[in-house]
Amino acid sequence: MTDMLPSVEALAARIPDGAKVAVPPDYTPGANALWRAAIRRGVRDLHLVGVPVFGYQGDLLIGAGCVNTAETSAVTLGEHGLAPRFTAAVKAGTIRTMDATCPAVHAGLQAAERGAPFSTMRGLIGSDILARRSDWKVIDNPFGEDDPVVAIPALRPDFAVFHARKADRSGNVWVGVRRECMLMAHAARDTLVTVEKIVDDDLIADETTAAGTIPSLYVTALAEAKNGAWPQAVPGYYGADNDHLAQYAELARTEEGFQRYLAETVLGREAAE
Amino acid sequence: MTDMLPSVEALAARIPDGAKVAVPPDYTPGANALWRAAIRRGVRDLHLVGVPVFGYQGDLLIGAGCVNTAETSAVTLGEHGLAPRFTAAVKAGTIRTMDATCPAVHAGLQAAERGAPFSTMRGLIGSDILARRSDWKVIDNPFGEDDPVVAIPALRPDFAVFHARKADRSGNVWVGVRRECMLMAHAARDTLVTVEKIVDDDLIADETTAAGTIPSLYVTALAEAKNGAWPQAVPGYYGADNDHLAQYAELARTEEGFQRYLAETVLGREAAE
Amino acid sequence: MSDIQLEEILIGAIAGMLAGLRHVAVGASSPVPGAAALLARAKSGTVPRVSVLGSRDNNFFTDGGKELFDCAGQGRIDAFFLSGAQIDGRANINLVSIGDPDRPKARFPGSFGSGYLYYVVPRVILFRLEHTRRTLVDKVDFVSAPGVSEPNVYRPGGPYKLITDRCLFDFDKAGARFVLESVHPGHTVEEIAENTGFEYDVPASVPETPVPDAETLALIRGPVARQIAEIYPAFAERVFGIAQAA
Amino acid sequence: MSDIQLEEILIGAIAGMLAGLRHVAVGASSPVPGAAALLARAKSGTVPRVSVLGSRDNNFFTDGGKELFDCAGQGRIDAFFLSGAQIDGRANINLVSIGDPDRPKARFPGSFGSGYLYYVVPRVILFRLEHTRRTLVDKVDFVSAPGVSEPNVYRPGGPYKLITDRCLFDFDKAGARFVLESVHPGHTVEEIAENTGFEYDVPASVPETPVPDAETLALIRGPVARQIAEIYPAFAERVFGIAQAA
Repeated sequence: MTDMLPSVEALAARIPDGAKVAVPPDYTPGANALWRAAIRRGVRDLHLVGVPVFGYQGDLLIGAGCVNTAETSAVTLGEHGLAPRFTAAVKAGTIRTMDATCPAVHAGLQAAERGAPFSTMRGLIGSDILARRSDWKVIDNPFGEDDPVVAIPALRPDFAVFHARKADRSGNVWVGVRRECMLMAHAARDTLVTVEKIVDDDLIADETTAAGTIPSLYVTALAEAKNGAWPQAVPGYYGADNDHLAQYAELARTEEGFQRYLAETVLGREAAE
Repeated sequence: MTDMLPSVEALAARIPDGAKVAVPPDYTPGANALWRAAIRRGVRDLHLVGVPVFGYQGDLLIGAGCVNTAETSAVTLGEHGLAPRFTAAVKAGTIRTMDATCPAVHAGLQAAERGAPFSTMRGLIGSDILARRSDWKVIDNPFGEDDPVVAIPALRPDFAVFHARKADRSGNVWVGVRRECMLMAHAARDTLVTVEKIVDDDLIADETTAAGTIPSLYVTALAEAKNGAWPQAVPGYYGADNDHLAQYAELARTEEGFQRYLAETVLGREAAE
Repeated sequence: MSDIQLEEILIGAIAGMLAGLRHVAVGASSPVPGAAALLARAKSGTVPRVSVLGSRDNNFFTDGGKELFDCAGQGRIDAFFLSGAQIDGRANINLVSIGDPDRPKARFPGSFGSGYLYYVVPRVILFRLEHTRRTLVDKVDFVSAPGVSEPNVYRPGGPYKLITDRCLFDFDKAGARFVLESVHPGHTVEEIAENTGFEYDVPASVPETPVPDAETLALIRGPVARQIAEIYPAFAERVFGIAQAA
Repeated sequence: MSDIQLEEILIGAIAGMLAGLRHVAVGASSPVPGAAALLARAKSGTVPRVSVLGSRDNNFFTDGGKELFDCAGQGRIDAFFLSGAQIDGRANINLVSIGDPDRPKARFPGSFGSGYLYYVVPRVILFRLEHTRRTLVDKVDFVSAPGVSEPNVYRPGGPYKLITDRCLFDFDKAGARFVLESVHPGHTVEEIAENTGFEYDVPASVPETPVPDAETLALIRGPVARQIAEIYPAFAERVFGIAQAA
């Protein structure tokens, strides 16, 4: 059922302009090789959903002009500081932000996962996050008395896109405790995944691996991409390339620096991927 | 944090009369040794919640007079047919039934897991399940127009009780893909678990096992109970004792037969457990 | 063809209802629907995925008991099977009780997932092997799930066919009525009328339910029988003579 | 005692706020609160569980990114730490932007989980190492989460203390105001007034924030420093002189 594709270029070709795409935070491997391919292809007008935040991969896409909306609880490069292209784009008014708070993103995805019209959640009332989200509503808790509660509508991305450690030949993808990837895959219409390696074992047949595996039913297309999360970490395979990320954070502080980074690291990298 | 108890009797002593207890369906191992101990202790007035249904363990408890409410989507002995003590008790009016449908049970537990006041779900409208559940409400979907949707309040059991394959010495419990046990443990105030064996490895330290592990934070107390799910199956350890279950289904068709079963299998089994 | 068994006819007929679908799920205790789904997969490759609850080889879920329902809610399940202790002429199903539910004359296991799946799965196939006035009634005593809903109720799914040991009904959603589609070999239109407690439409000409051709029969008795034996050993032994593993 | 560093005073003071709790969670990029939680655990055994996001050794969650928030919603987290680019006198926090949020003068990462955790965690400790009129303001430009809520709003949690590089404030929930609790060694009550942009209460006598005793200091510089180095190697090197692993 899962399309096994030969390259990240082939995967990137699946993402049309204007798609609503869910991506993981930087502590979960991002599909950076795929995103570099998408930038080379020139994808435009993405609506990025951070689950519940995003970092390097989103900042890169914003800097490259691929994003029109950032729906997320935060954008951060972690120890490397503020996400410079996101910050610049917000200040320049060139992207729309839909600020959230982490559990609201999960609540929306869980409503989509369940096929429910919305989730309810505590918190948020009296915040400017809520005041600026006209797509969220305050309703009365029918089980309480004078008890307002926030309703978060189902958040169904067109695509969930992430990198994982391994998949089998049927397209089952092991994510271990990085369970936000499973939630994203359940909630999204389509899921595109890159993996460090494709293994011969059936990941579902053994319950020990099955417990951390997204069944291929939810995985639309998949490609092997060794070092596919670089410069982010893939636990058990490689650590984050912190020197590179620090260099990114420095260069991306200016448009010129970012363009140099883009030319060297993304546009000039095609042969390597 | 988890209390490591020496016996199922010590675990059973934690369950007070009148407790609301969530139990798994028969395809997930039930804590039958613990329930036999609870029956010997004479626990009364339990409110049993089937997640989303229950079978042998609940029928046994109902027959032994320990249950006043059955909140569940079904009660079945599977290939061994109707649950005879449940059926008899409902016909005699000696227990209260709160009939549900499977995803409504999950929806209520997920609301409790999330700390949300309620979940919404499709379906149910026009059914007698809904008509008879005054604790559920139909509300307007604020994101639709003339779009009724069912609100299921958070279902927070006092206890989640089940059997699992292994735990480590910190009280982390491996349930593999039997993820309903994790949902129950997150949703319940306290969780009591029996396991086939306690292992020396740290189940959280290795991500492969962590992916199927309930952290000890959610596990109030635990005891090793070899064959603790008997006569139900524990995958990887033993199959269901189908001869015994068939005999149960036959004997439990009458009150006299059930009392004989109880005397032989439950009250007379103390020394063995 | 006299050696063809009723179960084989039903398996063949149901498999035909599943052609072209992407994902068919089958509940526990459903050997004939399970075999039909496996046959549909074996025949055409057009049903790439079959989920059989209780199966080891045909159950890929990894998110606990809720995943089947979530999956259906996401629109990823195209067909499912339901039954009823009673089924009425508007396709209401009753899996709960006869008489007053608080002091019932008969009590059944319960509604399981029907109060949700009947609403959201596009093709729900009703399956009832006892076709009598006791089971197919004018009005069910308890509605586990209604056959039709008011226009404002979210209802992408619902009843598609009703198959019994005597015949096959189509369900006319607009009219909220069953229509006799075919009669199994050895049964008659008159016999159906005598044994059905609800009103339904009868076209001028009612064909016989087709029996599986030789190739299909070979599939049913070969790979499908072997696969279903993993899940339903007693059924496989009775119908196909496959000895149960010790 | 001149060799005691500010971070060590803060770690000691915060650890005192955590005594007797069952479970303290610490967000990413919070080395001082993380060390304080580890110290509280090391000191007394009264905080049996510390969850540090981003840690390998002190993060036991197995249900994905949502589990921290679910856990808090279940009432299983007793204390958490939040900060703010701006914090105002009613304990409103701003993690988003300065000026019009659509064309801001400054933009920060975002609210993270504050729009939920500030409401449901009983003891939220506000932590801000830059104590100036720029950060501690009369009114925040953007409310990521309010310090207090209307009486009908579900709010079991909220602000407990505010600790800065100059002093410690207590938060008076009823009055919705901060109260100066202690001033760190080397700082003065007058200096706090000069550098704070919001109004707050000052008791007749304001003590000095206690510095850790020798035993506590040994714990901070020994096991706590070693544990925090796993998560925050750069911090551990700068403050405790622990060399980073190659």
